[in-house]
Amino acid sequence: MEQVLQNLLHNDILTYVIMAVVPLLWILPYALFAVWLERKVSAHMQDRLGPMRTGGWHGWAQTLADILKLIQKEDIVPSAADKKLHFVAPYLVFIGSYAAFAAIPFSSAYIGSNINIGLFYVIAVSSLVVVGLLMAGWASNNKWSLFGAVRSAAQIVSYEIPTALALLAVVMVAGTLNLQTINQAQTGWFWNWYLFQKFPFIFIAFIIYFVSSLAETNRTPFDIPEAESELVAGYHTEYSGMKFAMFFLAEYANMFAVSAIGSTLFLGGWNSPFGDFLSGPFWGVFWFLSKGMFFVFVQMWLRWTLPRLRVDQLMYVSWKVLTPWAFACILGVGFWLML
Amino acid sequence: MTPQQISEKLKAQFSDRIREVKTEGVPDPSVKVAPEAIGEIAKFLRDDADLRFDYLMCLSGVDLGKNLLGVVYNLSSMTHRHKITVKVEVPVENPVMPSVSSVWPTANWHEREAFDLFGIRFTGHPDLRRILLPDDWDGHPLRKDYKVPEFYRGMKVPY
Amino acid sequence: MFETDIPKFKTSTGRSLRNEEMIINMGPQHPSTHGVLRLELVVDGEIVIEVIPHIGYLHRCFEKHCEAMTNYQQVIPYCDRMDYVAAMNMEYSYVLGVERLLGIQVPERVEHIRVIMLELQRIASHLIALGTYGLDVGAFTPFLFMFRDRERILDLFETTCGARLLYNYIWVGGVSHDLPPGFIDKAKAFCKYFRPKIKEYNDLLSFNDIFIKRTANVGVLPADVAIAYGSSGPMLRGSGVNWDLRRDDPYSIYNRFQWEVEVGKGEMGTVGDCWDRYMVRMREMEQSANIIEQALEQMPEGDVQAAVPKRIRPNTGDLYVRTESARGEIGFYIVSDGSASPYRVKARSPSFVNLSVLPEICRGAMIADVVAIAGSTDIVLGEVDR
Amino acid sequence: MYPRCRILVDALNVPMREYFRNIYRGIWTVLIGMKVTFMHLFTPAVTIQYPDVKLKLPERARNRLYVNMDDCIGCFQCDMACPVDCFKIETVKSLPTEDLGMTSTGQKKRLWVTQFDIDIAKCCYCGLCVYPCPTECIKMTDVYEFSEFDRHNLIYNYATVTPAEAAEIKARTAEYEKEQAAKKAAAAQAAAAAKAAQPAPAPPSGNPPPSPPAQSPS
Repeated sequence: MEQVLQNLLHNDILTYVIMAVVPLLWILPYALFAVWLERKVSAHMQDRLGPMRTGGWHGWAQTLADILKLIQKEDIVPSAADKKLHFVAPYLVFIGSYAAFAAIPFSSAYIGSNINIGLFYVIAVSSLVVVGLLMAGWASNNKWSLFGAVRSAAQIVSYEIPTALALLAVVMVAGTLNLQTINQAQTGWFWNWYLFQKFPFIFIAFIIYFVSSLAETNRTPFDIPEAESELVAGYHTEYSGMKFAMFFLAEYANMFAVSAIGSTLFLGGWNSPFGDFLSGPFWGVFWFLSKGMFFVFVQMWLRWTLPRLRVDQLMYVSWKVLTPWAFACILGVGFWLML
Repeated sequence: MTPQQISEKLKAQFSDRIREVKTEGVPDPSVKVAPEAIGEIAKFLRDDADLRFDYLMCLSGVDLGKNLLGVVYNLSSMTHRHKITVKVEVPVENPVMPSVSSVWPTANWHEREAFDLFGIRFTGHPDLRRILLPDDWDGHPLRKDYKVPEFYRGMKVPY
Repeated sequence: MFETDIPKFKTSTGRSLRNEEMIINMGPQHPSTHGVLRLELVVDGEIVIEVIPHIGYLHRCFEKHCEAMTNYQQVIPYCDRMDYVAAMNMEYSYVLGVERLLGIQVPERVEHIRVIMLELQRIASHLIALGTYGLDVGAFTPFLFMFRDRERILDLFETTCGARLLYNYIWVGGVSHDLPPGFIDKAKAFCKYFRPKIKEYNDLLSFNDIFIKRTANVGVLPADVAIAYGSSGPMLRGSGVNWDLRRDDPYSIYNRFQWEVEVGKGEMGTVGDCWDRYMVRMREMEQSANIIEQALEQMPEGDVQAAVPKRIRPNTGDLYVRTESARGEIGFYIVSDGSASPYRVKARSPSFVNLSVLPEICRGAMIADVVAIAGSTDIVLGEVDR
Repeated sequence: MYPRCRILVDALNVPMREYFRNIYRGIWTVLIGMKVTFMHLFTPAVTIQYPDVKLKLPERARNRLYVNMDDCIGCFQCDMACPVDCFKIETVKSLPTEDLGMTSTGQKKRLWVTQFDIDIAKCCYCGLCVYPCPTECIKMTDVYEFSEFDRHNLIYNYATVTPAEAAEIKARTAEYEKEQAAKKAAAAQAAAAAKAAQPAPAPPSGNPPPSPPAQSPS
């Protein structure tokens, strides 16, 4: 796609801008849809109806209306807040999750930046989110926000490790960090996916990845940074209006980002599960997005099922369950590869 | 034990400090004791092997009129399944009496409430503050001679 | 889980690090204090060193109001508003006190109707307690499931007395309305519908491992502390004390029915932890359903109002009456001076007393545990502050 | 200092079997929970679209009060029964020449009800006012949607006479009473004069009769 654009426009900068904006074209409608979906999923799981009015059919325009409302809302900054940090934080959070999209292959024809350390880059840049959250909690000058921020920093940093280790198992099999190449290696029927290779090691690695990705996106059962029954809203308690919407957007973007990485590494990304059936660059986008959305749905499903863990239990899960098992998987895969 | 036996036992132990015993013809048999002795009596009621009043059901302040404030202790024993009411009267000018919160910790908040609403001061209470009303409230509303103030911090009180 | 003392942190040169305790306010506006309770927490990081409850934000002068009423009947709506989640239990206790002062015997049918209503109310109240408890530990869905089922109970109440929450149904000497036609079938249908739902709650929440991890061994209330602090109801039974006023200080006709008193057994941890208190409530709902079914079976025909003088004037005297409300021992100390209005009414509300033990069991817990513990005491602030 | 600190959970103290069982139980119970919620995804919702669909209220529903003034005899029973004093009733005695008609229960109305206000914002819907009413003219209806922007609009005036008419009635009655009082006084004076003529020690009854309460005792 980059090549096509360059040939079309004969302008490097314009090409890059367009290339960079394309994921945004997906993220914004996706976030609107996902918020609506979350509401509907939660409602139906709880024998409710959820939004039904705005827009007619099943309240499809509800989130659109919410965004309009948030835009119009007064932007309240606490008088004792650190104004500059308070302003920067939500954007930094969003930048962190958006930057991760740069290396994610949406289809065989489109990847923001086809770098050979793609996976490494994604893991590294998504850690930027922590800085934003910590900043938000600190700048709010609110003890509860600070609690949320510190909790989220501890949580995300801890869960980076099992995440990275679980992904490492795949990288060992694939032998590359380039996400596009990893995808191409899984072409064919679904048994070619890494999920089903070196069974059960990569399968376990996938579960580890999924669990820790929940923690990285602050989703239940690991949503202690914004545990509404303990910390009210955690680090974004003092945010309102569009800045609050930024946090929201970042959260949903992050949800999709981790789902996308999961499906790219374990479920063949843009590959069709049925060999050549419905494959190709355009169908690739379809498969990629539907795999991603499936994981987003599972995240919602879990959220509306489970209670949340306590801080020490959270750490226990990370350090004493996920990390050792991830090591075991790496070891297993390593031995398998040596044989 | 029947209320009679309980009161006999108390009388034997505390003789003149038991002011009045009412066991007949009332819904709840009660023993009226001297205010200064309540701490001791409470301890005895709880610790005596035959009595074992381990459960303080309720502690209520009452404005008895005639310049008297009363405190009523409703006790029950989980081990022996008997009940007794202990009553204390103190003059309204100087409503001071020992606290029983060291005997039954549950009395802590009840006594704070009685202090809050009746102004009865319990000596030996660990933390005798107002509990239901704001700290700067004036007067003790459940006394019968209490006049509702017109304003509280500029807010009109009777709506 | 394990009792460990954290050593004082020292730097490499041996100086101790400066660490400060932080005071944070939980409430009065906080999602998990179940109303306007304010907890002053002294915390060291996530660990709570001390909890100081401040109450009174919802004080509505119940006792002062009672004295200002012109007759005994008018107090009943105020009793409803004390514990708005289990209003039937509240008004029943008060009415029982007035009836004892007057020496009235109520007809058999009234006793049965009252028992059915009280137990339905107990289920409804426990459903709220358990649902909001799920919410406190982060599970949202059980909350709405439980509200869904509570709604059926409220519908039953509404067809009977016209109100959904604040009933003013149990009156001195009887009840305000007879059961509407079809009530017995509907109530039976509810019991039948409700039992499988308990299993669903258990699957979804009670035996969920995360939930167990959050609640087992947390906020352990030993039996002797519970008794000394006057705890009652599920709070006391959760600590393993086999004590239920319905059985141990009998009133109404509870001794005619077959049912069990549920106590905490410490299945998932220590006896008296949050999970035990939670589970006592869950199992009590089933027992209440048992009682309701038996009472519906035995329901006699008859009048629903005993002969009561138009102006209720009890003789001079005082009494303390206690019954088992959904939250524990609700007691009324009523003093009558022979006039038409009560001279003094003191409400010994279970939540007020249960809450006073909170500082004791929260010490050394984490902030998230304080939420779990406060939720498991199941307080209703209307009743704490009166 | 930390009597029950639970931060440092030492995994080495946990037997290995317990560790694996923990993981197993964690995964298994999560799956059970997920099954429950997934099943509910396909069960029909129990909620309704409220303003479009409304549940039928039962017959006994206690909502907004309604007073049928045709039947009201101004007896103040509801006012006395009310625990929150939301009634404001004012009655004026009718003249013997006036006929106010009968209630549907066959009682003769003797009082003009010049004011009958219910502050529905204060009402606690306990229904205590309904039972003592001798003519069953006050009842609770099934109307529950009556929010207002101004709370003064929640004071419902049920009186059938306008304020002007009420003033007129009051004036009329006051005049009549003055007349009566004057008559009485004259009669009493005459009697006193008659009595004064006689030496008999009869008690003087010079006071006019107490007028009926013109205002509610609130």
